[in-house]
Amino acid sequence: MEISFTDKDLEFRDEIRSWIENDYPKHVKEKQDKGEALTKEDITDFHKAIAAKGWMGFNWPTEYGGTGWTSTQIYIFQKEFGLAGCPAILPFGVAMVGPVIYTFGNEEQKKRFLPDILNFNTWWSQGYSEPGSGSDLASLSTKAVKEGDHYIVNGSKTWTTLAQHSDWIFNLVRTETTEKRQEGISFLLIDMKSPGVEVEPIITIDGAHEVNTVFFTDVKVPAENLIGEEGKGWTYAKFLLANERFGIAVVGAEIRQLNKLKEIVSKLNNSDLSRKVKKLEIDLSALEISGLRMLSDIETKGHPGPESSILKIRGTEIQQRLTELFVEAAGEHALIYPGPKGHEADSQPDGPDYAAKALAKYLNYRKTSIYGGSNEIQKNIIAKMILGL
Amino acid sequence: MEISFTDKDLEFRDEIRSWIENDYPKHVKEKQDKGEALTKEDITDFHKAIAAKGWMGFNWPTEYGGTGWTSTQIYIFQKEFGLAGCPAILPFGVAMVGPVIYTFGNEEQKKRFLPDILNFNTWWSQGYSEPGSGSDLASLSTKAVKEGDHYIVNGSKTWTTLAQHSDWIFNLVRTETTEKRQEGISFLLIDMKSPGVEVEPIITIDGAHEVNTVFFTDVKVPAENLIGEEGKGWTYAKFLLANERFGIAVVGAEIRQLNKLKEIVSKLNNSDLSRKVKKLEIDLSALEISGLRMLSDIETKGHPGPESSILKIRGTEIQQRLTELFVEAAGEHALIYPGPKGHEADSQPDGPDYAAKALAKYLNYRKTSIYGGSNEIQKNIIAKMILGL
Amino acid sequence: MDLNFSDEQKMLREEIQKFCMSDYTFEKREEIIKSGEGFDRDFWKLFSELGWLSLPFNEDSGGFGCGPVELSILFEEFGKVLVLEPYLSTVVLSGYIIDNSSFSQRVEFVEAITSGNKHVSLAYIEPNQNFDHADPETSAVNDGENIIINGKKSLVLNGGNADDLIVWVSYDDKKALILIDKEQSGLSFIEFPTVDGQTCTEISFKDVNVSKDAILAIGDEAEGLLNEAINLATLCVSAESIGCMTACYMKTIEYTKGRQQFGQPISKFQVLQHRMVDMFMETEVCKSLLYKAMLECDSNQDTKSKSVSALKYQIGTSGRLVSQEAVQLHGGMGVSDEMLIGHYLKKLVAIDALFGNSDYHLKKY
Amino acid sequence: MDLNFSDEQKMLREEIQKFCMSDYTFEKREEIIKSGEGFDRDFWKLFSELGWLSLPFNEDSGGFGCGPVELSILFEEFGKVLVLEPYLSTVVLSGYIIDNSSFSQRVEFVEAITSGNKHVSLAYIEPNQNFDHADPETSAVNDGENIIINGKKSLVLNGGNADDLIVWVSYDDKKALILIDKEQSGLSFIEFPTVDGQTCTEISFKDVNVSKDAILAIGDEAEGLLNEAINLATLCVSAESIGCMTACYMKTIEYTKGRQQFGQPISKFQVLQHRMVDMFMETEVCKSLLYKAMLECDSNQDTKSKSVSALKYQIGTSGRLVSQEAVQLHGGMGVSDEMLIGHYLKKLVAIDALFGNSDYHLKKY
Repeated sequence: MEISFTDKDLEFRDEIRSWIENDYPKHVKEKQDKGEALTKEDITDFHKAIAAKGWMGFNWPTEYGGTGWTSTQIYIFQKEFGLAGCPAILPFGVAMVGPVIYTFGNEEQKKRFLPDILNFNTWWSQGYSEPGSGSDLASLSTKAVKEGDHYIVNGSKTWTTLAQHSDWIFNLVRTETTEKRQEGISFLLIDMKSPGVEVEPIITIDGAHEVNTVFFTDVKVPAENLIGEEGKGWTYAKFLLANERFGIAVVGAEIRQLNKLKEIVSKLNNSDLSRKVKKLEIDLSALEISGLRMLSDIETKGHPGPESSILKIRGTEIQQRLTELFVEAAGEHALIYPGPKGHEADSQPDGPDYAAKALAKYLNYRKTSIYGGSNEIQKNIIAKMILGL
Repeated sequence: MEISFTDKDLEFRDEIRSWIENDYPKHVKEKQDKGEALTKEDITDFHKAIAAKGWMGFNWPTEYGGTGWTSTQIYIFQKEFGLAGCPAILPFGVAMVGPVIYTFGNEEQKKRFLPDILNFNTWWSQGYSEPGSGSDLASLSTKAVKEGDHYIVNGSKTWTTLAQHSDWIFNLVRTETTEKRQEGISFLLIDMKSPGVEVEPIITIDGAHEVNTVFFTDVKVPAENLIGEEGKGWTYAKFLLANERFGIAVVGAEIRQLNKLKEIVSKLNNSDLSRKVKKLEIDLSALEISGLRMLSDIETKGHPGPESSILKIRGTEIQQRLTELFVEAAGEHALIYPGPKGHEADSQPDGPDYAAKALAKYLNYRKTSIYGGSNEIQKNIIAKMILGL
Repeated sequence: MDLNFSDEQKMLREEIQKFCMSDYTFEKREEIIKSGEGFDRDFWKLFSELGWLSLPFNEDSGGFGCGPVELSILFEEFGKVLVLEPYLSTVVLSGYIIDNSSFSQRVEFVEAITSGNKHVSLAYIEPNQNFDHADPETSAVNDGENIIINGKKSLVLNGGNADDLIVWVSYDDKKALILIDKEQSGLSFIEFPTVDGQTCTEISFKDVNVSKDAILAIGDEAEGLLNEAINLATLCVSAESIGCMTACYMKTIEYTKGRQQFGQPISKFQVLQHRMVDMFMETEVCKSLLYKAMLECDSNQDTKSKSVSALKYQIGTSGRLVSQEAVQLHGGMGVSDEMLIGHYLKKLVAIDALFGNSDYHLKKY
Repeated sequence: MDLNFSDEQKMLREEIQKFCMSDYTFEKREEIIKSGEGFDRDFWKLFSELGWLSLPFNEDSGGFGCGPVELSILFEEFGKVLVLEPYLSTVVLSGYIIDNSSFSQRVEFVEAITSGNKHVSLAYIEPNQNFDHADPETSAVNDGENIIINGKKSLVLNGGNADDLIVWVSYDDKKALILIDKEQSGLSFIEFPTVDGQTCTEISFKDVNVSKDAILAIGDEAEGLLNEAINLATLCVSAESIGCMTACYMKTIEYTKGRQQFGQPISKFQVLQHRMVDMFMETEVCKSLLYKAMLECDSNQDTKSKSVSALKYQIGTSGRLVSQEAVQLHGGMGVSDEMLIGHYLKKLVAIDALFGNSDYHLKKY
């Protein structure tokens, strides 16, 4: 056992750091460091820069154009990006649909979709949740009916992150009504420009437009957009979920936030808050080691176990707690909230400059324990899969 | 609305205080104040003294020899006894079986049992839980089979508090196997001296012998010991449970403990512990008002609602927390534990004198969230009866 | 001892409930927020007509002489539907100070307030301080018959709509409360939206010149009035919180009963049941502390400020827990701005920020 | 970076597990406690034969030169069955100090310990201090070739069985660690049972006269040795706690699967399931902090003492939660002295009291 990095790991880390130092697009960095909202163009520029370096497929095998990095390298890459305050890499293409395509798609599909993901030429969205089916994903009712060489899709998907910017959406759709609900589900890729696709914004309590409902009305989808076999969509969806490595990806960003918070709190002379920050620091350090333990397991067994549910739960709890403590640090100045974009440059209130951002994040992050399988569902999974209850 | 006591209430309180000052048996007081274990004789002396004053039936109507006090008076009585550090009044006779007998028993039974309860001539135990039926009380299997003018009882009751001292035990027994399990249950009084009754001690984790298992082997019980109707025992049991007013009875004693704790902590210069004590003080003050609100409801509606479940939960949480904080105050001296009776007078360890008692209580009080309907069951009751879930 | 509300108090609650339930819809509330006015002037007029604006004022100034109990009832009901109108600012904070001062135009001012024609805001918070505003940097100095005020106040509730301001200043080696017409020259304002859909204002005072007649109170009297007003306002927002929490658990029960997942209403899942029980119990604990605080305030007991601190501490802690759980149990709908549930969470953030948060009051207790 | 145990470490764990599972039954443990000896001398002999007593000692004193990782494995497994034997006292605390001191008879002493023939206890705690024992009141003063010791030590683990004592004293204006034969005149003892079924001793020193050769270390060296020993012991009891917590949740799972109520095993109730998940997750959090602390201790990083504080803080908090939940979910059986489950709770109380409790270490962190 050894907690330190090898020299090779440290060299790798320096390479990442050097990219961030030199090639992380300056206009994105500037906004990001100030906590300003990024435009669609900013986000695209950031991803294109990563793609240019060949790092977009950071979690892909080399045969599909990925980096072929070890788990430790992926961890270092994500942590360094987080520590440096880079925007999150959008998971929908590279972490979600990409691995599904190269694992279950046909050669045609691989050629057609993978390069655009690696070059960030297509912006993907995820079509899983529906207005009527949240945690109970298998109850989804969006229908895809085969007509000749097309599917006709009707229904809706909701909580679709950044669908307003996206080119493509991958969907779980019902192609058959079966007794076992999971068996009638298929995995279908839909071009967002298809006639009959409509995007309706959902404004969240922080006032932001980040998520949407996507409506499908008689949308004609070529049959070649079906991944794998009809009725096997549930298997692919589960593969995708298991591939998510929540909690590790965010550690770097959370450490950066924590350090900011520590700096703020060190000037407040507030022992209660200092104590809470210490507790959170310990929680975060446990989370990081838990993530590393999971990586060790992946290296040994080839895949993460249901333990990743623990990371999801603890990770979101820590994220949320961190946003709470920023709000507490803002004290009475947490009363003012100008919305997710913050104050106009010429009308800042007198008071801590982080207050508005703190509130935006506190409100926005309430979602983290709900999405991606609510924390209640994660506990059900742990109870069943790990504890055998 | 008025939170202060009326002059009449204050007069009543002075009467209680004067009894405690003059008539609370000195030898009991001395042991109790030192935290020494009371013998059977001590407990009896204490109850007999209350009986002599005519206060044993503090919660009974005058027609059965009770005091006929208002809820406010009962509250004052119990709080003052608690504040003065008096032992708890044993509930089994006066608060449990007594009201069942005068409400559902026949004249014969009232004459036979009530005076002995009021004079503490009989020590009662409660025979509810069984080894196989804890929270699921209705699954009880102790059988009473009618043979002529007797019942033959076979089975066992467990967690029977102080059964080693008791003269009588009131039991829920199964007189019939019915589809609805509650319908075959009857309420039967059994003389502990009957042949076939055996008491086996259970030692709890604090090392104390307070609870027992009581075994019944072919115990012959006269049919006239049945209360009310055969098969109606469940109704009487529910009446009895609703009559318990947990949380109010202990407020006085808990305030006394809290004040002791505050005195100890004030000398420790430990801000963390001081903060925890403050929180607990607020919790306790909320508990007291919650109890008073329930009393108001009783005065208005004639009976407590399912809200009493809240008092049980919060009350035991506060009790347990209080014992925890004493242990924390003892710091490293919480390592030594000589058992429930404390150290021999000639071999006290150097260190805080409350450490051994603190541990005894911490360990002993783990039971409070389990007995009398576990806190999980209480939450089920609230969910169903109050929230309509 | 009597913990039952009087018939008059019950009637008052019913009247307020009736208004809140029928008139204060989510849509109406959204409309008020979008208007940018901070509140609805017709509703304010109605509050005046119903006598609600007169509740806490002394009878000799034309009020009903009601106390903390009635205010708690009002705010608890307001909390359930998240009423935006600036009752706290105009009636409770400023109203209390004016009504209990020896100010010469006291009765006229109270009448102007109760008739709904005047708004007054209390400017006591300063940006470089946090929760403790005993020592204002904003100062008033003598200049012959007049005084000159310089300084800055922030987080002035409803400051944008106020006709007059009560300003908390240092005056020689004492403190003072001074009443200033908002049109007075030397004042400048920046208005900000609050997290709970209202507005507050940052106000700068540059050589503001007012007559000494504008002094409402000086020294101990001024400190006493400010502290009493804040204490009463703390009680009011705590009652409002309890209204929010009550609505949170009731709406969560209703939502979970209607939401089907895995073939049954999610209200049938025992884990969610116990968590709703916890929400309910937290609310009840707060309610008990409210009873204690409001009755001790009512009878002006020595311990009242301590009881209010206990209450505000618990409100902060329980309010956060209850509103977060309400959002969580609503799932995605909980974080949608189109459901009331997330707005309770925002209201409870605002209340925690007002008059000292949970930690502050635990320390003070 | 590599968080996998080596094959040797896995084999060590298996060997210890085998002993614990087959030999360390509840009945046997009860028997040991009732004997009043504090531990079983045959088991101790066995530990010696299996080489466990030699694990942490330096190779040049005949040990295996194992580090914090192997000790953590040992203590985690010991925790699962609540081993009573005084490994902590004799091998970890006293063993570390002797083995790393420049004491002339170091090798003989280590051999006596590893052969199972000698017990040594560390007397560093004083009754009037709490957790922080940097400044002992017990003093040693020069008397020609000898030194004279006066004072009192309490909570000396396994003091009753010790052949020798290491005493932490003030010596001139420095601190020192002094090795004393227990038969030395001027010593008096009172033995007490500990809450976890072991024993500890209060020791008074009255003009205890020993040769200067008995001084193990003085000044910075003494402080360093004591702090390192306590740091290592803190790591060990934390690993032991994790063993306890693991047993707590596993036994609770097993119990709830067998316990029928309302027509089904209570393990089917979702509320209990989620609470067992919480128990499991708390244990995992502690385990992650253990990994960090043991590996930082292993590579002697600057941050190791901070990592140990983080661990001990979390152990105190999680240990209480997990053991209380284990008792609660066992219902009546949980508070019965005849079930192991309540003994875990007692062990975790003892561990929280050792080497600084949760609050102490959070403050120190």
